[in-house]
Amino acid sequence: MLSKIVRTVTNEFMPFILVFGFYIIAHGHLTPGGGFQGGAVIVSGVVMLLVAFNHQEVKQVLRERTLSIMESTGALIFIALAFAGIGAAFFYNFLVGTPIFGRIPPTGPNPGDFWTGGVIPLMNLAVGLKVIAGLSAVVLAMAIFSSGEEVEE
Amino acid sequence: MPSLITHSPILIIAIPLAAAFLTLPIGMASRKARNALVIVSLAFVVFLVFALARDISINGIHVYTLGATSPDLTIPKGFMVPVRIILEVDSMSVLMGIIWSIVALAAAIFSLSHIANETGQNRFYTLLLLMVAGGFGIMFTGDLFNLFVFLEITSISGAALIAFRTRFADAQEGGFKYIVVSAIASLMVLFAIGLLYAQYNLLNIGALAQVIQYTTLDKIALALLVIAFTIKAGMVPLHLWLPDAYSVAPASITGMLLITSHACMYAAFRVCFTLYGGMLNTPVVGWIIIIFGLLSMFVGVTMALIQKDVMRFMSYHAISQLGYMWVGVGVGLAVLGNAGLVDSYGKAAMSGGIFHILNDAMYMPLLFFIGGALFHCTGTRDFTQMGGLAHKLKWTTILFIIGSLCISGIPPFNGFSSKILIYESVYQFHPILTIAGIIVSILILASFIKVFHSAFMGAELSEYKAVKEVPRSMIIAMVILAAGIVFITLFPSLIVNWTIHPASDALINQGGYINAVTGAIP
Amino acid sequence: MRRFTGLILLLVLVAFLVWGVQLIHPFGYPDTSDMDDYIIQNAQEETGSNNVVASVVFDYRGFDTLGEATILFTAVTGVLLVLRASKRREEGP
Amino acid sequence: MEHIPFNFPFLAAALLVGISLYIIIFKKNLIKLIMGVAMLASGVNLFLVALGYRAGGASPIYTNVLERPMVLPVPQALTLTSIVINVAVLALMLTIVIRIYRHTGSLDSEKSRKMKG
Repeated sequence: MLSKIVRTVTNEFMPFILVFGFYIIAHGHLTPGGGFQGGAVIVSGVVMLLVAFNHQEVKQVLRERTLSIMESTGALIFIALAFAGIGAAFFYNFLVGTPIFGRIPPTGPNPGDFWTGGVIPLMNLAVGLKVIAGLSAVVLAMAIFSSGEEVEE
Repeated sequence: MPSLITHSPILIIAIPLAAAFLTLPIGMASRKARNALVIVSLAFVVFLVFALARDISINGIHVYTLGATSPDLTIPKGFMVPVRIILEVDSMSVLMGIIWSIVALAAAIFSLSHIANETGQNRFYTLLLLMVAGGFGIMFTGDLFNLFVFLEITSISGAALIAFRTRFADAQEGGFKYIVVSAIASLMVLFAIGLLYAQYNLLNIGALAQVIQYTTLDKIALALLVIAFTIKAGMVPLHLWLPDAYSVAPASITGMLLITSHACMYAAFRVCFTLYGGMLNTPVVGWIIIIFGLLSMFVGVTMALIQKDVMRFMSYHAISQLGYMWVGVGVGLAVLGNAGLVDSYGKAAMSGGIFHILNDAMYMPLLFFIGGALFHCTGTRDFTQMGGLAHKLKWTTILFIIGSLCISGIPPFNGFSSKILIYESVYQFHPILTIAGIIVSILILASFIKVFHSAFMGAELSEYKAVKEVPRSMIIAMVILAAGIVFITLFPSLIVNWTIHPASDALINQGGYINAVTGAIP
Repeated sequence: MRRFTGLILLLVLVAFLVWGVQLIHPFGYPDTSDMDDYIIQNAQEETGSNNVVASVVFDYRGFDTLGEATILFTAVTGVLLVLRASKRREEGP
Repeated sequence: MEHIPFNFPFLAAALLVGISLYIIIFKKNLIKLIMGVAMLASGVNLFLVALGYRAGGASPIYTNVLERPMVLPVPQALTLTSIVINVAVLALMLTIVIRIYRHTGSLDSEKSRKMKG
């Protein structure tokens, strides 16, 4: 556990990190970024929590078991989206042209429209969930193990 | 049903993946449901692979374009080269797929009781299923970068599974070696992919094979790819990691790791024959592979003679068996530029090498499983401390006899039928290769007699009075593999005509592979 | 002595690499770019995404990304497997 | 526009690969070995992403971009995939090293039996 200044700053910064990470995940089909990058940004916030507080306190909020289930859920959503296009072929982008994220942008440079991209924004969200849960589980497990405690099964 | 066949290449990869993602949530709720999920999904995959094999024997190469409006639309309308990832399954890939599906099912059944007393079973089965998916990916993909991705899936899951028994320090060291070696090998593959992409702006194997020029950069890429895949397969100068990793993994995983070695060998063949096939007019590459294959045979068997650890003993034998396949297929590669020689003995040599992959994939996992069963019963891997086990382990003894007769190539068994195919054809290429093969076979028989004598024969030892026959699921798993051996032993010509000759034809016939991708130009 | 031979081999390898990269096309001027030009021109229409890299990652080469996500899943599972408690906690039957 | 002398970006990638191979072959400490593998991965990634550059090109994103030729998108996607893969490999390597340290109390590859890449 670090000093009170560090803990306060961590608390104040956490919402901004979450919002920024979520922005990068959600706008992956319009601007640089995507599920992996935004997920990594949010996990950097989790690492900050682990450094500022100790792992027992973090463990009360994030349990490895919950994180594992979140990760499996993200992976299942991803593969389910891929399976959903199997009417044409696996990974077919079946949402292009439908009301959900289905608008087609004009060819060439344009200001950008959030409701485009078909399954791409949804896959970004699924991957983001997976990366957040997975990498948090890794850093948490390493912190717990190096402090000499046991990681739950 | 027809749509099931159409989509079967991707389903074979995606079903184990989806099952792996489901294993953890289901396993937290119920152990029985999880075991049922694992076994049922793998059994379904076996069914799909056989259905796909039947379809390929009738309709030829099966392509599947991911994400296109139709799976057979390999090239976008009005364009010249493939853009999307294409899965391409020919007779050779599907033969590897059959092997992998059977061994994976047997390994999963074997694990049911082999790791019954360990913690972390949910994650064990998750990784096992992921490894199955990765192996199928290597065998079925027609895209170089996709090959790299699946190579990494198998190596990461393999390393974690090798380190599964966390209470042993040597298990951790084996896992660490395995992951460092595979990481370096995979990065070499990636570098080679970069070199090829820089020149041709393509990643598809078939499309690359059509335009490849054999420039200096292509030669560097070929060297990198072949070295990387031989590192991963455990060919001799770079084999030091293999016994350390194989001997410490749970026995079911060792059996599967052996097939990933075969898969890497398959990838090397795919690169040599399909990607560079038309360019390799010189016998140099073939000779290099033959020489290192011979070295593998000799070093493997001589190192096996001095081992005391039963799993290390089997691992060195696995290396020497890999040598036979390298020699058989290497002869085919050496004469590839000369159509007359290919017809007279080159194809037969390749068929022998490929047939040996099939046979090795049946008896070598069986022997690994027996090693695991001995460890399960006695708690030690040192066979000099065992003795008199034949009194208690009747099934295991019979299966061990079958396995050791197969591996040493004693006549009616399947190991003999593939070795004789190799000997006959290789003799015309260079007689010394055949003599070397026979000598190695004799040494193998001698070493197995030694182990049999030490572990199974003799009076019952007092410390093993309490040993009982191994649990039922282990016996079922071993009997599945033994049934495969018996089937091949009884009908060798049937197997050779239906699966092996089409597979070696598929490797030699580079044009067919290319046409399946680029022939569909509208 | 072994160290010395290793060093020589390494230097030869590096020299080889340095020579090899001179054979690649000049930086910034790729020889061919058919596949990438097709993607740049058709990505917006076919996938509806303004970000061409995202359309490659999730649509044209989506299967690679599934593999990539799977690798991350594999590694996380592997880390938790290797770090797990090797003995069961004392619990009821 | 002028060519960059000696293909410098590719040369940098090649030198990075050479340095990391030196580390992997000659360093005995396991953490240093892992750092070598990480550097090797960086070198290969640098090589891949440099392949896709087109002189004067814009990033391949149509949102608020000027009319210019775009750099090739596929190498960027491949590099993204490869970076995530290497993160995964590194995480597992470090974990196993933590376990080895717990068992043997040492990070020296010579001490813990005959550990050699």
